[in-house]
Amino acid sequence: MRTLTAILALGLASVSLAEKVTTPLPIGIAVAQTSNTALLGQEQVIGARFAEKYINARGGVNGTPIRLVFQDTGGDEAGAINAFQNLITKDKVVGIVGPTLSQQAFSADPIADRAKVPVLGPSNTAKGIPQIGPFIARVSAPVSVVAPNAVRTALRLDPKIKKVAVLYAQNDAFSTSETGTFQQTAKDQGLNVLTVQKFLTTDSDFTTQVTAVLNADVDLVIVSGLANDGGNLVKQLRQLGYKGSIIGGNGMNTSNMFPVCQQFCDGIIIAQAYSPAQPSANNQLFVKEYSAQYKKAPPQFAAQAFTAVQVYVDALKVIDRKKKLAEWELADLRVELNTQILAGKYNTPLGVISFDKDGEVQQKDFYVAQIKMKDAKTGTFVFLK
Amino acid sequence: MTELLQNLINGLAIGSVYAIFALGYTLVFSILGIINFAHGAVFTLGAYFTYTLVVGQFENNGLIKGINLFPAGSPFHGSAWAFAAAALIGAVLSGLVAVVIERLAFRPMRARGADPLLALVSSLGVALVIVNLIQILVGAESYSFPTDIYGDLKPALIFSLGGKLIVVRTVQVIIFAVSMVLLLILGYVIGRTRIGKALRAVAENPGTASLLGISVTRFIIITFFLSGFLGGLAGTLVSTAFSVAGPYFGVAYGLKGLAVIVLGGLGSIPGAVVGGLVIGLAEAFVPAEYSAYKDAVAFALLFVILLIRPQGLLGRVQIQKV
Amino acid sequence: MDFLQTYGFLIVTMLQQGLLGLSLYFPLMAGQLSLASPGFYALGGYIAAIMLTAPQFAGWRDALGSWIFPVTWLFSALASAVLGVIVGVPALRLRGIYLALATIAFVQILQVLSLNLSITGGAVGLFAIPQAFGFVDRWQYIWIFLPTVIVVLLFAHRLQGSRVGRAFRAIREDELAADAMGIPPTRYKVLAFVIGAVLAGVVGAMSAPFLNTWNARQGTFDASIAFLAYTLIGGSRSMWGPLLGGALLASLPELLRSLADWRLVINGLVLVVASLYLPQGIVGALGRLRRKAPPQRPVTPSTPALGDTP
Amino acid sequence: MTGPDLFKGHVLSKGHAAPSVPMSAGQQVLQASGLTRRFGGLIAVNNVSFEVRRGEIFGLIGPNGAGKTTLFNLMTGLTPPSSGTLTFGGQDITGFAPHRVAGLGIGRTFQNIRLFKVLSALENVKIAQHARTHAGLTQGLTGRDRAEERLVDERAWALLDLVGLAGRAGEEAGNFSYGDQRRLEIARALATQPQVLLLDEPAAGMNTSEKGELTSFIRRVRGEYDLTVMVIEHHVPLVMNLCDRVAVLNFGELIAVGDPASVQKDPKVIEAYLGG
Repeated sequence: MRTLTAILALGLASVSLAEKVTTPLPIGIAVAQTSNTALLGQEQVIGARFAEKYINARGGVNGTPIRLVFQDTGGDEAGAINAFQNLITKDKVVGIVGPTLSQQAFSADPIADRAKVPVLGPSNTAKGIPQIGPFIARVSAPVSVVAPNAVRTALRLDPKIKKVAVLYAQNDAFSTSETGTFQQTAKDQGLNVLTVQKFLTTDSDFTTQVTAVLNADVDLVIVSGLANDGGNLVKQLRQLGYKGSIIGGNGMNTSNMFPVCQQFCDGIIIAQAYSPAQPSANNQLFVKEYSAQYKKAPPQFAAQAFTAVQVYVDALKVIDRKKKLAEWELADLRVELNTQILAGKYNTPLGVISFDKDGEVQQKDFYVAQIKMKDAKTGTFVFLK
Repeated sequence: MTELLQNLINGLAIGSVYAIFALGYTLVFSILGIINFAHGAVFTLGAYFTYTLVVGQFENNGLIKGINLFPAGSPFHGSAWAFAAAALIGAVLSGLVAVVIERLAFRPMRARGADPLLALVSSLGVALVIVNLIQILVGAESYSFPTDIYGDLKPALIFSLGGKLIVVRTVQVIIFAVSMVLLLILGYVIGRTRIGKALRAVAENPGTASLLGISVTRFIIITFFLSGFLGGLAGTLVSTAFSVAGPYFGVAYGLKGLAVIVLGGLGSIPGAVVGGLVIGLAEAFVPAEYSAYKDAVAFALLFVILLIRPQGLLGRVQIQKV
Repeated sequence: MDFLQTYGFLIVTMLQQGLLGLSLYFPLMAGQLSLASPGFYALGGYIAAIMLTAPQFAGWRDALGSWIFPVTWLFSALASAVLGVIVGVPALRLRGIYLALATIAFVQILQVLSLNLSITGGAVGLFAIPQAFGFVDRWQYIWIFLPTVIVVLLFAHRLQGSRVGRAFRAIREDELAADAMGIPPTRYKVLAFVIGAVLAGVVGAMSAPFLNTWNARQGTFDASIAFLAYTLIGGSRSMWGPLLGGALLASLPELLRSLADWRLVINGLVLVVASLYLPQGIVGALGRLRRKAPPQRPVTPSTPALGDTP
Repeated sequence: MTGPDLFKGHVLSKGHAAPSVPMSAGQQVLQASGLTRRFGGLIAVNNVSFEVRRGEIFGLIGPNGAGKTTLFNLMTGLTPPSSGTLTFGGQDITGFAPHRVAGLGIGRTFQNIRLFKVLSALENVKIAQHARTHAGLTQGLTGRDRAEERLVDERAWALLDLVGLAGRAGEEAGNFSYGDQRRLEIARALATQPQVLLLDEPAAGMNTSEKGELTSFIRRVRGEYDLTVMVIEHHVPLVMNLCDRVAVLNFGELIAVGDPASVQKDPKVIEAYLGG
């Protein structure tokens, strides 16, 4: 069996011809542009496109412009693998930003890892992503570090909170792991979790869950969901007379929620991995230009995609200073780029970030914001210190 | 007891939407013996049409903006009448889309006498086209209707019964009322009018009907229009209660609608209503701690009913002639 | 080489989807439109993923080495067969569209279960699945899938020419007449259903390492309809139909990749046009161009000519 | 005149042929007692009792809707009786599934011809040998069914010869003319190796000369294969010419049984046919 295995595995041994790096420098973006995951993916596309323009306007990598290559992953695993393989061999990118979903990352990241191509996950938050391999890192902080801040802040705003209801979207990988953190934090803070309700991201009628919350008579509701279902849930909670505090998970950290819960969004406390209010000069410039172009503050998914592109560019700059990028073999550059990414420190819209040896993002600042709605349409995330 | 009452209210409201949505499915099945998978996409379209007409504003990611029929300052702006008009126009447009679908995706197939199963694939293709066109045109975001869509009505009626709260949302009442009125009208049309009798004749036997001088093609068009109208209106109703939840919004309803019509009996009009209410209620009565299994309820019911009574609750047994 | 790197996954996916199309074909041989394949596909994948990642099976993995992979296929086949009988016996009393809907319900129920159980990893699913036989590149999975395709085609070919295959065809054409000619329909319908289930289960077990991960999104209603489309557009009356349909439709979104946002719109249009203008499927349309050779009478001089009266 | 070695002494027959019930000429083969079938409020067959003797050609006649086909369906298991019993060679077969009935040795044709229309004539006849062969999935896949397959093939060709369709063995059954389809259906029923053959209106749609041929054909097969034949027929002269005994069904009830000549004179029969 072992010999057979060896023969099968060898097949056509990977004799890859030496290739130079092309210019402008190709960076792959593999996110969901179609399927129902596109709601998240399209923000990432905007964030990445914006980064390309922003960075090239500032001289790219020490004068060499970058070029983003977009490959749609769709919403499924096979689509993610196809997109990755296209980027790796056909588009010959130096590194990849993607995919959108953690499930897709578990499928496609090993491909890039084995091909020794660096990957930066822009939005994968599930446990175990950076551990897929040495070439896999992410700029999206895992939920376990983001979520607890929100609970602490809510308690600071209203120290009388005792009774809690927890709700989460049980078919969403992110929300199910986030709710675990929320529930643990609530217990650690001495709160009494009276009811835990599940829903689906495809649900629209939350009357059952809301009634259970009202009957439990709680003073804090913690919701882990995505923009549409989370927004709907909040809307129905408020419409039906819930008056207490609401914490929204990181999946609801997007202005896409405003058209859904409208004025009822007001007051939601949100745990954020990114805040437009983050005071660094870098971020403020990003927010200013982004708002000028898109008429709204950048959402977290866009900021994270931007950050991933920026990390590549910053790391490439360092390498370029040592040895001109045009002189690198593509395969060597990819390996070097990966090493450099993990070694560096980056001043991004997310604040100052770096990576640990696995590729897990080490983010200095997490934020808690409260939504303030001006009217039914426009609102802002107000940064809470 | 209060819980029972609350579940009953929730179940009837959602069940009545399932019912009018499923009616559209079942009408087409009764006439053509095919399942039109694009019905879920028409449902989504209905919601988008109405939203476009009433609010007329989409975010930046799509190619088009909306058209606001009743812009601020115009006489009906923000009134319940403006909404009702938009909903009606949205439903009519959905009906027209359904007619176009019939013309392009079904009629050539019928002319050739193809396997009715192919209609499944063809209509799936249509659904794929519609959903992705919506995404390209207006983006993947969700939208809610303005909260004052029903004028000055309070969002909900909440009262306490034996220490427990009972919540009746205004939209629930409106959905239920509109659905029931619609069902009564439809029941009258199909049961009493000439058009309805002709429709039933075509459903019974297309061959004989054409002998009786009924233009089958014309009635198929009418059927598709009605089906699209009902689907689109259901889309609008659901989206006012919750939100216009992106281009894939109707897919889940499409699938559940399938369970509804089989439960009630494929092709049976009262069956669609009973099936809708039964599934709505069954889902509402799933205890909160098992709500994760709620989506399995409709299908478990479907599976069981098929095994016990394959023709559905109100369907007729087909006797095979040997 | 680059070609294999870029398109290797796609090529293997085409074979894999072709196999899944074939898993619908076996029940269809006996006239049963079952859309249960995604359920068995998911089940097989979960069994393989659990055996390959769960700590409880670490002993097995150490002891078996690469043999663990064929063992996962075997277990998936067995589980699919057992579940196939449990579901098939009651469900196959239904006909036509009713059977299709019952099997869709089965797939939905399995999906909700896999989202809620802890052994299936909930919404995240199972990941870090070891690679079969130490494969590194996706295209290497062709060494698993291609032989499987060949074996399945040979199987289908032999089956068609055998007594069991004739029984299937008889039931497909007229169940009642077949019954009256001495063929027990239920037994053969369940057999055909189970063959399809086992195939889907084994393909699932092979696919879990191929996709690196397994989750509740693998066996869905969408997949049911996709497999149906493979079969109908490829052609449901020849084993080549579902294979060709699966391969073509699975590659279509990739071929249209350059269209970006528009590719699924075009994909949908292709489905509509194909179902309108190829009612017998692609293979059916090709088949009409070719005349079948008349059957040859066996040369056996010992048989007396029956009609003759001495 | 001896029948060709089609069923007897064949390798295949060992253990697979219909269990041969010891029966001598004139002995009863089939016995129906009190057979009744209701559909909703309608009684299609009402308390019908009769017996069929070995080797005879037994005619079943009656006006349209008299319940003749329903009676056939009751006898072949396609429709379970509401009450009553049916025995075959002394064995109670009431409520048996059709394939079991066929396996025991009752073959039939259908009033509306139920051939496997898109399959070839040859294949139609091969399929019907199912109960007399035994190759399972594994034998089929491993080629260990070769000997059996050859015999199935030979026998199918022989049966096509018998009905004169061997020259068109590869054609789809649905393309055959009405008369040829009826003959093919008889060949198919014979392929099940029945002891009793039930023919449901075998002459329907045939012209006079074809009907004449059919009569001698049925007689010949009966002799060659040692069959008992039961036949539903409308055409009275044909029945009188062909059958040894005749039963008359009217409104689901058996109103007369006997030899053709006496039945023809039975006042109840005359009344049923002329109306009253």
